[in-house]
Amino acid sequence: MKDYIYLDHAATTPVDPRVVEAMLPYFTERFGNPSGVYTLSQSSHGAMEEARETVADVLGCSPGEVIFTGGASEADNAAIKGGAFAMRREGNHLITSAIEHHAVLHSCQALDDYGFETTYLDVDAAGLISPEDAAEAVTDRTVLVTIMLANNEVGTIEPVADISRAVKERAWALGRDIIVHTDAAQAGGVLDLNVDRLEVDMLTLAAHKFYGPKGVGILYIRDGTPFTPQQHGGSQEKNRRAGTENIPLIVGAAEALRLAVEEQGTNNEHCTSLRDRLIDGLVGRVEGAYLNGHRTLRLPNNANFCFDGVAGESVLLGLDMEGIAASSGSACTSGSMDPSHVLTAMGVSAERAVGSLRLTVGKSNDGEEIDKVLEVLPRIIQRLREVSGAAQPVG
Amino acid sequence: MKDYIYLDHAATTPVDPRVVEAMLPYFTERFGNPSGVYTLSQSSHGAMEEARETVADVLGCSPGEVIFTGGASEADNAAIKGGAFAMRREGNHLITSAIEHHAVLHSCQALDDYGFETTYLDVDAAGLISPEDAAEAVTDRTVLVTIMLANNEVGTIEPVADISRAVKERAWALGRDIIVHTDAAQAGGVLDLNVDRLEVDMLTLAAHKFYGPKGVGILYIRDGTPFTPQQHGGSQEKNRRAGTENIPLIVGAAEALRLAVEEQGTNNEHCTSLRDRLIDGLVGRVEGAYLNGHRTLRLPNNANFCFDGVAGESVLLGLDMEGIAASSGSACTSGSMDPSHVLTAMGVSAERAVGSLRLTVGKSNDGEEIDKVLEVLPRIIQRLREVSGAAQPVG
Amino acid sequence: MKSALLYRYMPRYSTKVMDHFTNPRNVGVIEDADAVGRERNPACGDTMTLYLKIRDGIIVDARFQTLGCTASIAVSSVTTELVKGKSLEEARMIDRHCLGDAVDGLPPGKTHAGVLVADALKAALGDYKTRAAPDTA
Amino acid sequence: MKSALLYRYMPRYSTKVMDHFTNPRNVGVIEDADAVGRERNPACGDTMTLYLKIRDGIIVDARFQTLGCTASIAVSSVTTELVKGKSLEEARMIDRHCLGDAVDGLPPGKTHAGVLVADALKAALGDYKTRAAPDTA
Ligand SMILES: Cc1ncc(COP(=O)(O)O)c(C=O)c1O
Ligand SMILES: Cc1ncc(COP(=O)(O)O)c(C=O)c1O
Repeated sequence: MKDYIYLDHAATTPVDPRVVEAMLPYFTERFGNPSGVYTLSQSSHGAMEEARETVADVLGCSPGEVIFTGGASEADNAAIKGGAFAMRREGNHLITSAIEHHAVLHSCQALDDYGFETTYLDVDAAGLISPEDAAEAVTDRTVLVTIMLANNEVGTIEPVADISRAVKERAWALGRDIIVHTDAAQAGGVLDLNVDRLEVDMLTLAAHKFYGPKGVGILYIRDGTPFTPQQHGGSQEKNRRAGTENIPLIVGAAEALRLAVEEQGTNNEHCTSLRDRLIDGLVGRVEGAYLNGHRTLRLPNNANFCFDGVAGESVLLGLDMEGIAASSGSACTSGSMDPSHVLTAMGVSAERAVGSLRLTVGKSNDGEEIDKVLEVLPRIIQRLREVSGAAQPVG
Repeated sequence: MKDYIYLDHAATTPVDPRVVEAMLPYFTERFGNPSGVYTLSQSSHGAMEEARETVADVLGCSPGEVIFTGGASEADNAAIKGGAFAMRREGNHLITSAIEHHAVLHSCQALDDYGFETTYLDVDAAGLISPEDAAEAVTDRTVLVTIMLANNEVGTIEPVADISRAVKERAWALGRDIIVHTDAAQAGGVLDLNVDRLEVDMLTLAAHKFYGPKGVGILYIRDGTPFTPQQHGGSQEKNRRAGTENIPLIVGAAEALRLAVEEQGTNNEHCTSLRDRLIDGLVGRVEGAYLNGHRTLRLPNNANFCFDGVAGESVLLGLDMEGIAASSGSACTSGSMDPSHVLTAMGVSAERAVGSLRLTVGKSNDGEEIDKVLEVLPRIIQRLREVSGAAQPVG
Repeated sequence: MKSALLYRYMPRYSTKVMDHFTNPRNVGVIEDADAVGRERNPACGDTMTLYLKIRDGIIVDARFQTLGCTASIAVSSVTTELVKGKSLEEARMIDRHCLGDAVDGLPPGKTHAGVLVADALKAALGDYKTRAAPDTA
Repeated sequence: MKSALLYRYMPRYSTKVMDHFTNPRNVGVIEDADAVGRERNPACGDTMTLYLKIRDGIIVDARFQTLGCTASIAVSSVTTELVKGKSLEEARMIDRHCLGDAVDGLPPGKTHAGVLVADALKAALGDYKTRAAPDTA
């Protein structure tokens, strides 16, 4: 039995030791700046281009369409602002959903200052976005649509290809072209990332969500997609992202993605079974416990609940004291005072959202750990309900 | 005798093994996302805040004024755009120099699209910027001045405090306040970085220039300085830079800075002696060899030359074949076709700039290596001059 | 993963907060309370009910029910201990700063816990006043 | 640092470029050349002078002087070998693509070397024509 049960894989994952191994030579030995002309630089450059090919293989694109960034947030910012600004003459309207990550939502909002307007699509109670709604939102000013592939809080998987097809058809009917971006940060190594099957023009990934390092993201930009770079300086990444390339982390990101995709079947099966054990062990057994998100169209690793009569943050502290790491979309957890915008958009009341808990499993978890959680968590909730006076489940 | 003589420390440095050691636990064990509430997260969070304190100690500022970014390019972009946009109502004029890094120059240029205008200050033959010129350039529309602390190509150290004082006094006389930023990417662990003595409001550093990892930069923002964040998303870095914090690299950056500052005296002395050995061994001994930049107001590690009758790129290849890594500001090296904007601004003719060579020493170089260069380099130049027909030094 | 590796653990909450969170004192209802104060933070949803028993201007018993984060629970618990034996005047002087101090400080972003509990206390004291002089209500 | 660690070395230049750069053929001047072509790339400053000796419409000797990058030197060298023995007609067919092929390809960003040398060759052939028909000049 391990000392610590980590159930916050949606927040970040430990770096796979094989990935650390792959990165190590690039810190101290093969450390050359890839823009030099000498052997050491060419060695870095070669490693970087190999990494790009690895990523391109997974995305089903050509290596030249892959940019490495400093994270998924940067990739989202670059995609949305870079796409919008490049299309500025064509229009000023963006479409996204109400449940996107803040990197997307706040990028869209930042564009308000430059005359852009954004439509935030509603979702249903399971967190699903409707392709029809998306298509209806397209106007003769729409330039970019960004819809996440899988939600980071409740794990709902969105019909991105259907949405893309719907909005593109509508746009073509209006005689225009639009860019479709998807934030796939939660889907790396888990879902199919083929950009043609997803029918997207841009796609974001974060290495630290699939056992790669933090601080490196991947941005796919389909050839021919209008794009105004957002980070200016040197001519790295074919002038699309300035700054000395972070070779060790780029190598690590590609190796992590390669491994994750190679082991995707096993890991997904493993995670799905642990996830379902959690869901089945809590919903229906603990009174006043509700599953958030879609029951089947959800990430293999994501279990998200609301528990009546407790505050998520207190549950987290209680779990931490038992050596269990989890997260919550409740206010108070992040220092921000608002309940999760995702739960709110799904129609979960502010009262209920207070008691939200996200458990996201990973490849190193095992059934024993889940059983420990199933034993400990109901006790914690019971204890907190006594404190709150809601020991009897709230109607 | 080592196999490879690395003389491109201005491009990047190998990560100090002690820094790698410091980073390692944060990849696999202490990998928590610092925004969680559980022990693992608090551990990351603590490490990050300790790193911030280490940096703040070096800069002589408070930890809350230090932001970690994905590199110096990002820091420069954020400082310039973030400062300019925040001051938009106060004016639309920027001042910089003609010899800044592209991260600065292209950030300024990018602001052209938003109604800003930039004055590019001239430099003298040694690459020095005059505080008087800077002050004269201040208008009643000036909002931000950005001047590098040390030039990355020719190593000239700029009188940043004098410039800052001059422009601020001029601005105050006009009844206004302006932001002064300095790109100190080449000065980390080498020059005094105290922000009060430098009299700057913002300052940029890049860890990979002082034996830290690539992909992490430091941006100092003095409390009270107007700043509009450029990367939107989560509330990390007190809402000034969204994105999951890159804990291992942040820890590495701080440890590298701490070590570099601790060993600054020794390293500077060591580098200065190697640098002078290079300069004295080439200028005056090889005909048609000229030193670029200031003879004394220069970085301890930087030796930059022009050699008549050869192209820098060919010299680099020749050196590489002898196991020596160097760089050149000549066109052709970077794939860009323009000669170095720095040499051009210093009045070096395009013909002469073709033959430029930068040798930047580091702490692991030794005198034996320098002697090898002094033996090999003149031979390479001689051979290339035979090919070019300039075997007789060009007048 | 070895917990020994977490050696740099930086507790966000004081030991006192953790103690009162783990073993909250005076949880529950006073059925025949002389004063009840109920507050809800509309932003984050934390809710506290404070029950007071008052004899001759002295708070002789206090109990609470709190649905909230660690800080809110801990401050609630500490407050019940703090007010017991205090006169109404003394109790009226207790504000969020006192309550923060009483738990050895609250981390940034958690000061709302002190506000919630201070407001609930104020509400309870107000309730007592109202009950004492029903006709002036 | 061990050079063994550089195992993934990806040469940017072909072996042929490196060979001709390291051992350039036919460097120098033909004092009594029948044709001289001199070109300078104004952007990057690379300069080539090509000297040809021509007998009965056949290039019998070629020499060059090039101040330029590795690619320019290598392509210059290869070109002198390539044109020797060729008729003027055949030489006229040689363009930058042929020259790129002749060094087993040039890396991206280095195609200007082929342009420079092709232009110098063109200039030399033009010079020959001019000299042959001075009165039509
Ligand atoms: C869906 C989604 N998008 C974007 C991000 C941002 O990634 P990062 O914080 O690594 O920049 C995350 C994770 O935090 C995410 O889950
Ligand atoms: C002066 C200066 N500024 C900015 C940068 C940009 O740093 P980076 O490429 O790591 O973003 C560099 C180095 O490349 C530099 O030398």
